[in-house]
Amino acid sequence: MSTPSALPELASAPTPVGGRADLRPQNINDAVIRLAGNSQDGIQTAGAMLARLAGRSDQEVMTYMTIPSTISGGPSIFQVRIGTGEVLSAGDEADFLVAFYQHSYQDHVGFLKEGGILLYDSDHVQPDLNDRRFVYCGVAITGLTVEALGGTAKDKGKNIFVLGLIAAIFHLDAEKLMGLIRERFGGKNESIVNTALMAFQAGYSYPVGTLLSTRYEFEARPKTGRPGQVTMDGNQALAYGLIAAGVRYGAGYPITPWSTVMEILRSELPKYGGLFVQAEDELAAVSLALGFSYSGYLAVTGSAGPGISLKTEAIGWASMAEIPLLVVNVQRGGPSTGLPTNVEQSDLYQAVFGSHGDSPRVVLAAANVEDCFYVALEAARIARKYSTPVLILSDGSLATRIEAFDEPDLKSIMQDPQPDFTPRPDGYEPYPIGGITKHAPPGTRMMGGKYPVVTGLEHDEMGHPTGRPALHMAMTAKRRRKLKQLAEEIPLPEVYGSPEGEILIVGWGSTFGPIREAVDRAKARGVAVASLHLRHLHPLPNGLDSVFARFNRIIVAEMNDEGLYGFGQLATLLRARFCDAKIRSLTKTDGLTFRVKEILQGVLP
Amino acid sequence: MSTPSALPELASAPTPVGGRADLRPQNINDAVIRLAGNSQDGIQTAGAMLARLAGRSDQEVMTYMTIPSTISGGPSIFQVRIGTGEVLSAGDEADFLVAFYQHSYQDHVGFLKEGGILLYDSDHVQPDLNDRRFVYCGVAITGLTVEALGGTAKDKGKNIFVLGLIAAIFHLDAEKLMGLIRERFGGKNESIVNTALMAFQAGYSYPVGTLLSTRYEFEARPKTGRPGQVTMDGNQALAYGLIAAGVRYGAGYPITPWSTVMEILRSELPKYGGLFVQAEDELAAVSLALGFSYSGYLAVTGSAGPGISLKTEAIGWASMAEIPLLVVNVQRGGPSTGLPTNVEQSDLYQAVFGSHGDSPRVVLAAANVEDCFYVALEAARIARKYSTPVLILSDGSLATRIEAFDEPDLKSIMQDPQPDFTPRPDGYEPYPIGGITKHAPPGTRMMGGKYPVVTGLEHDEMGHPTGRPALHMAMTAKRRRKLKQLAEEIPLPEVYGSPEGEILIVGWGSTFGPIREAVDRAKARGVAVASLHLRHLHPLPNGLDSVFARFNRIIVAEMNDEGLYGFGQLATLLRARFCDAKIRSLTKTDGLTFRVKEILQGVLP
Amino acid sequence: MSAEDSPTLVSTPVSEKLTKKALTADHPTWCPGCGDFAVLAAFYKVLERRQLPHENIVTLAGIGCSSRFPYFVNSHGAHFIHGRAVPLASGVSLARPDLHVFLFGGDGDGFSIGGNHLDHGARKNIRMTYVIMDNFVYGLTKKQTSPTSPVGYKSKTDPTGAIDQPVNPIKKLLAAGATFIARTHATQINHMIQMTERAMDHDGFSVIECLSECVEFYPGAFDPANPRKGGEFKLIDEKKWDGTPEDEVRHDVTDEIAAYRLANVPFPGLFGVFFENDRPTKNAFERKWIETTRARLGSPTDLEILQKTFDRMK
Amino acid sequence: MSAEDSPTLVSTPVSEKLTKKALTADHPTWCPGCGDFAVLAAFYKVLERRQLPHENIVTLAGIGCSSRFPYFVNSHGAHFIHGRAVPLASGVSLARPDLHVFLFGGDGDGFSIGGNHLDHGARKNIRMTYVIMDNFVYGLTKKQTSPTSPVGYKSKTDPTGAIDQPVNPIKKLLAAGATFIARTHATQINHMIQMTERAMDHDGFSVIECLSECVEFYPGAFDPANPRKGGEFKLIDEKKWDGTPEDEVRHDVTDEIAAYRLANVPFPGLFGVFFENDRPTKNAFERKWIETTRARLGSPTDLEILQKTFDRMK
Ligand SMILES: Cc1ncc(C[n+]2csc(CCOP(=O)(O)OP(=O)(O)O)c2C)c(N)n1
Ligand SMILES: Cc1ncc(C[n+]2csc(CCOP(=O)(O)OP(=O)(O)O)c2C)c(N)n1
Ligand code: SF4
Ligand code: SF4
Ligand SMILES: [Mg+2]
Ligand SMILES: [Mg+2]
Repeated sequence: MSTPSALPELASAPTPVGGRADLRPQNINDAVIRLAGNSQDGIQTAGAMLARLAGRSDQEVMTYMTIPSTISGGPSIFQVRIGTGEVLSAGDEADFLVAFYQHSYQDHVGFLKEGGILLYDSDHVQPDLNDRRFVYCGVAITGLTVEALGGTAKDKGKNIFVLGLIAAIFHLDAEKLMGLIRERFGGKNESIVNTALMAFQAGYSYPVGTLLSTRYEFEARPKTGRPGQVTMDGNQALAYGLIAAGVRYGAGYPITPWSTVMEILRSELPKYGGLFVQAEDELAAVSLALGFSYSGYLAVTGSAGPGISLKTEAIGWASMAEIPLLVVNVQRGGPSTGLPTNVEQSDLYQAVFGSHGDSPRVVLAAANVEDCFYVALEAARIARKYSTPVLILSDGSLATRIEAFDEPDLKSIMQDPQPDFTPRPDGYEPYPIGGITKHAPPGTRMMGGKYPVVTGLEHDEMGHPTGRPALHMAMTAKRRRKLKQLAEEIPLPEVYGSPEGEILIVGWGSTFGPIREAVDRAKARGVAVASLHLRHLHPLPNGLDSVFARFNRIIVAEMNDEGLYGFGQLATLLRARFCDAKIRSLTKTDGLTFRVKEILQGVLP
Repeated sequence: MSTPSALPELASAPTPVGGRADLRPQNINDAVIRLAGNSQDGIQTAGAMLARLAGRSDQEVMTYMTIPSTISGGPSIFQVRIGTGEVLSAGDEADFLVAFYQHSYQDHVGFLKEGGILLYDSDHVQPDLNDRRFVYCGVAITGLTVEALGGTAKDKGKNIFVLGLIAAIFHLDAEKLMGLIRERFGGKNESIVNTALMAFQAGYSYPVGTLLSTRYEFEARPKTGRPGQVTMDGNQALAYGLIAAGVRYGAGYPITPWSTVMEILRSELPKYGGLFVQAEDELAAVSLALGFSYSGYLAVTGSAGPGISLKTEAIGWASMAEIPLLVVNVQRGGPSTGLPTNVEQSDLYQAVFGSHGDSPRVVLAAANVEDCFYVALEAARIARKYSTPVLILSDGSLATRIEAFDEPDLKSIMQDPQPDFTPRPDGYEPYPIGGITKHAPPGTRMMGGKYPVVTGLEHDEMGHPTGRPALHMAMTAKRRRKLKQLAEEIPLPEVYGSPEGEILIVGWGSTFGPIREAVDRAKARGVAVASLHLRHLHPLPNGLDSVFARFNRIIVAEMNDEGLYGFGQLATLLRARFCDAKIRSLTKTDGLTFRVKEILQGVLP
Repeated sequence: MSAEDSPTLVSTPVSEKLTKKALTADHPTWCPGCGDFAVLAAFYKVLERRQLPHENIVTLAGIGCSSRFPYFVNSHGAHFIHGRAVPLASGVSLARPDLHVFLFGGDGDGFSIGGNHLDHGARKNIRMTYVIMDNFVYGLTKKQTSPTSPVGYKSKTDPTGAIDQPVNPIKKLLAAGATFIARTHATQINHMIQMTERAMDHDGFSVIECLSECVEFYPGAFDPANPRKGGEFKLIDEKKWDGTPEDEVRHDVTDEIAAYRLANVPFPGLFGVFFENDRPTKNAFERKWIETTRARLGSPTDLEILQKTFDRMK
Repeated sequence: MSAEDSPTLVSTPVSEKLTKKALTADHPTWCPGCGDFAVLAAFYKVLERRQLPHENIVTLAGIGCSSRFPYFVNSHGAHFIHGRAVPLASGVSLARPDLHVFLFGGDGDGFSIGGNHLDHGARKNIRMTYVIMDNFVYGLTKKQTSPTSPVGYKSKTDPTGAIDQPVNPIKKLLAAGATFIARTHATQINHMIQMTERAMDHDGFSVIECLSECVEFYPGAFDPANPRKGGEFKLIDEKKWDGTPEDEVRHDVTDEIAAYRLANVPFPGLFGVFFENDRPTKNAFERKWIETTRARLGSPTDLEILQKTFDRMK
């Protein structure tokens, strides 16, 4: 996880900058740019290039997008926050809004901060110029694009034209951007690349000076001694993390927002000699994955909530048969089909408790895009070491959000996918009561001549089914014990902010960034708020009680419902374990990521 | 639930009776009789007749049986406890053991209390007569049966011969028993009834006086003013409870120990104009049931743990679409295929938390056989009133256990299955935010001309899908609120025993009886232990905290694992809600029901 | 009570005419040009022609672009979970003989995740009319290989082209025992109407595979089959039983083997009714069982039946 | 790494002879007289004859009486959950070309809860040998109607006799695209051995429906089919391709329509190979894709491939 380097000034300023935009400093270290149009306008392409450019420029970056509920088309936004300080959230307010249509303007101008710049397509948008809070900057985007491209491309190219405009306003590196355009469109025929470059040039050379009195420039703050950055979204980070972790086989079934993980793995794994299967449903997918894992290759399956519900029976088998397995849940809004394109963290209960019986499993959650990569490694490590199913929770906001992060040191990280086929000695027990199960995959010679059967029935050390009372007690304890052993090796997470005080905000998953930023802002206001991020959710690390003891109020901020008794899902788990009535909840279920100010409002007295 | 009438003396005597059996009083009010043989010996038939006789004689009765893990055949027991006081558990020790084979003797003699009687088939069993703790009573059961029936029946009939012997020893009503034999075998051809009666007579007229110096007789303690009793097992009680509750449609897929509920409903519902469908799997079964419920007829589906895991996605839909549905889980040993023929209470987490997203549902559990009947009524009442899925938890011990209970007053109980097809006025909203959803089933005219769609997507009051942030918040709250409203109407259960003191044992489901008996025994020893039984597990009744406050230690006794942090499943739920560190766990996972002494050992300091 | 008694109370035909306006609900969220619009239009047409009592029309679906159908029809309806709409509809059909149960969905919903329910619904012959809008792709989840995607189709999950042999829907339905099986095309609105009417008149499990183009992720999938685009739309020539020699070679829709053979015709295949027979429905069998049982019992009330059962348990 | 490289390391044929003794594990928990004993005996015989490397035999199953099979064979094995054994076996098969994947199960496991996986395994043609012990009943759960129970069979869930039309396993498999489909009978041990050997030699998804009597809940189910009990055991007369006139009328196992027709023969039906063709397996397609991809890349290490990808993300 990134360590804080500098506080983003603009975003952390508690009071609005106010007045005119040209009063803002020329040098900025943080800008939130929201592109609002329709989903077919390619604003995601333009936004993603900005993000990638930031990554290449050693800047921090985070994006945020919405997907319309119509099947294709419909209003859509793409937001990029770029900073030379640490970027922890996609931003509560925009400094800069690009409105392609009247509805884009109307729906999003409320999000523009006072003094912010509205860049609009004057061919489509008529803003209320009497509203003096903003700086207006109208450009005939459609007309100029059509003109630049010779009228053949219909509306296509507006996104790249706007990219050029933005490059001019923010003094971005045009050369690098054109390089990115060439990379992006390079595979296709030459004329497409040329068209795109023409659109970019047209935007870049537009005389913005006639409209704006100021050009912005990001402070150059090279991060010394750090490797270069890679820029990608959370699902990419997760998929490549799995590959680095030595996962070579998997199976899945499409569902938003999980699908892109499977699409990447399906395309990539063959390069590594592996394979990802699109199954007929989630029941088959998890079973295929268990077939791969049983064969010796730690495998992955995944879905979003509805599909995970279908996998719970087989995950229970993995608990009982002690087969390592990775199960990714890219959470979306629930329950049921719910809000497929929104974000929520309401599958934690299911992850921990979702199968019948006492079927212990491990649950981890990714904090940000970078952590999607590393959490996959941690999950695979645990699955292999403890021969257990591990659930990885991500969510819809991480899935599509683009961030730049320090390039991982792959050389030291890459895991060997090779199963252990060395012959097992005589006396081998598949399920030793005293030890941790390490299965002998098929193909392994058993020197004692006795071959193992793995099973979901309760069994003895040899895998024979048994209903013997004492044995079920002993085996249940065995399966519990290994997770307790894991709990001992999980590091206690560090408190961010003052190590003791009034308020500790506890978070998990993608609330990491907004919570941290809330701590920073509170600090700026002189309020002592600290935070603790939990990455290992089941088992929880030991020693949390001693941390909790140092604060007067513990507030668990999570994107799920307060439930029947007033507590969110992680809060409930923590209260059950520690019986600490100080633990309270800050929850919400509006399908959107936490805004920093929502957290501040929620936790400050 | 039965109210205590008299304490069973034998079973509650804390010290063994000791010495010789003939020293025991002639009048007894409680006897535990264990029949041990092979499953094909018909010991279940004989045992069930004893139970039914007790029911007809206004005595309390409870049975207990094991099912062998082989597919058919194999050692098996059937245990009957009969009492004129309240019978709360199947008994920790047997007063009387019938051993058909040497293995029956060897495996079960340890269960016979000191001074108890061993009745054995001297053609098969050679007991260790030097062990002076027991009274030995050898009868050539096999030989005498063959002789009585003329040698044609092979081993068949031994069970009925033994029934006659027991009738003689316990001075049971032979006429009534012969009536039961006639009822049981009446449908088949006449010669079968005659053979059975011959076997009974042979046993009944056997000169037991030559072997035993005492005949036992149950104290006659007619329960004044109470109706007659019905005798049945838990799955029967549940199935007939559903019928009384107006459930006319359902669907399921076979699985032990749920199957008999579905078999009864499949046979019985057509009589009531209804229908039960055996589906191709559990996914189809729950969907069919939802089709029935959507059509206006509150429907039931059910399974054991593995099948419930498959139903969780659709149950989540029922939460979201607010469709009333009953889901029965006759729990067995888990996880995965687990211990199919053993008992466990390890599906509570799944019942409460098993679906993805925040998908509130109601969870109830049956305390004993009688309660299987009434809990079905309560579940249906709640499902209808709150338009919600309700899970009913039973377990493998209740499923097959036979008890006699006061005949329900059907006349006042029977519910009308008829849907409400009255036309809905203009302005009808399927999902009113302020109120409780009451769907208009198809076939209902909508006077405003606008017909409703029920959906698993988040929706507005009219059922239109929406991703609007505020609406998801509001609808999530709506679904939560109705369960909070339900919580307000659930009565706070009464404490059994002293209303305040040192120890409160909290239980749920089938631990009801053993916990009560433990309280009684503790009282007899002068220790102040009380108990509280929770029938509504989600939502929990309000006000439990005030009860807990009156005790120094709260011990939740349940048949599941202590989990990673040392607490069973209900204990975890209670701790999370109340943050009361006094709440601790007494758990076990040996696949057997709690023995009273296990509870006493577990809770007494 | 018998399931039959009650609904008749309210299903008395209604005098208001069922117009397209009365049937229209939310504006479809489909992409402009999506084939599913035509299926909806045909359905409106059928309902207008048949004038069923408005309150007795039920429109059900699973999940997918096509499965959004119920939102666009102003009738009682339910939007269920992915792949399980057949058992949902079975519940409605078996409990409520007064209702007209229509089911809509996609190829993924019906042949992939829901494939088993389709088969069992077919063999049990549960009365319903099921239109599968087959676009050879997963639309809603944006272009993954579907069970009907042809070999070579480049999707997000088969970037170098699909390799798995696709399902043959007609063969699947025949083998499973569906009693009405037809095939049509979204561009052929009259044919679609005709097929839908025959399907709803069929007393049993009736399925129509309707090729319906996904303009977003598989445009031109059915070009060769689309007469408007110069393709062929080859109809099954059904036997007229007129004794003429020409009739000899025509297709006998009750001939399962012949239908299976026709299902082998390569893409775009044939259109029309492949198979129809009148095996009794599960609805009828179950109702008969109910009636026999109740006739045997005389006419006791529910209370009396249960009381008698309890009396035997004393 | 390639999935192919590794296992060969350990699959070098072992010199010890594979005897029945070496193959025998726990004593079966089946009821005395259960047909499944014969299936087990035949399997031992096949393995003895074929002398596969012991460690490369994998025996997998779902849940049911028949699915207890893996406990009774001393080989690598897994006893999975109900109905999902085909995808489990698919995982093993696709990852491990060095293994011989055998799958055993019942009619409920295979045609009811597992029916969809059977179809998709078949169309994808995933290499495995699957023996379905069809006893027309749910054995383990004690006598409920199974998907193959004949109409009229009195079970605990059809006390007055089953009413749903049963699955026709052969038709189902044909329509789904299985590439080897045979039928045999537990009392015919030599025929069973023969079918099993042909199935395991078939490179693809091969299924044998083996009628196997449940003496506990459906004794005498196959009496008429049992020659020992005076019934008939009618074999499919396969084409010998010898050009003789008799050969004209014999069954061509590559003829799908002919096989479908044979599947219509009423109970006890025909025995032998209904269908066999050599469509490429998914195993082969996927492996080819892997090989083409890797060939295109040259021979980079895993680290190099991932590093390159990351370089593009800078
Ligand atoms: C259990 C579950 N798995 C996956 C999904 C995601 N999903 C929604 S629709 C769909 C398939 C859509 O394809 P199809 O049925 O062909 O319909 P189309 O969109 O093409 O009309 C999938 C996989 C889901 N909603 N639920
Ligand atoms: C999910 C799930 N549902 C139901 C069961 C219960 N169950 C076990 S085996 C079985 C069917 C057995 O029938 P079949 O597959 O024909 O095997 P047989 O016992 O006849 O050999 C069922 C329903 C289960 N174990 N898991
Ligand atoms: S994605 Fe395809 S199937 Fe879905 S609405 Fe658009 S065109 Fe139709
Ligand atoms: S119940 Fe039937 S199938 Fe199962 S072991 Fe016994 S005879 Fe065989
Ligand atoms: Mg589709
Ligand atoms: Mg079977």
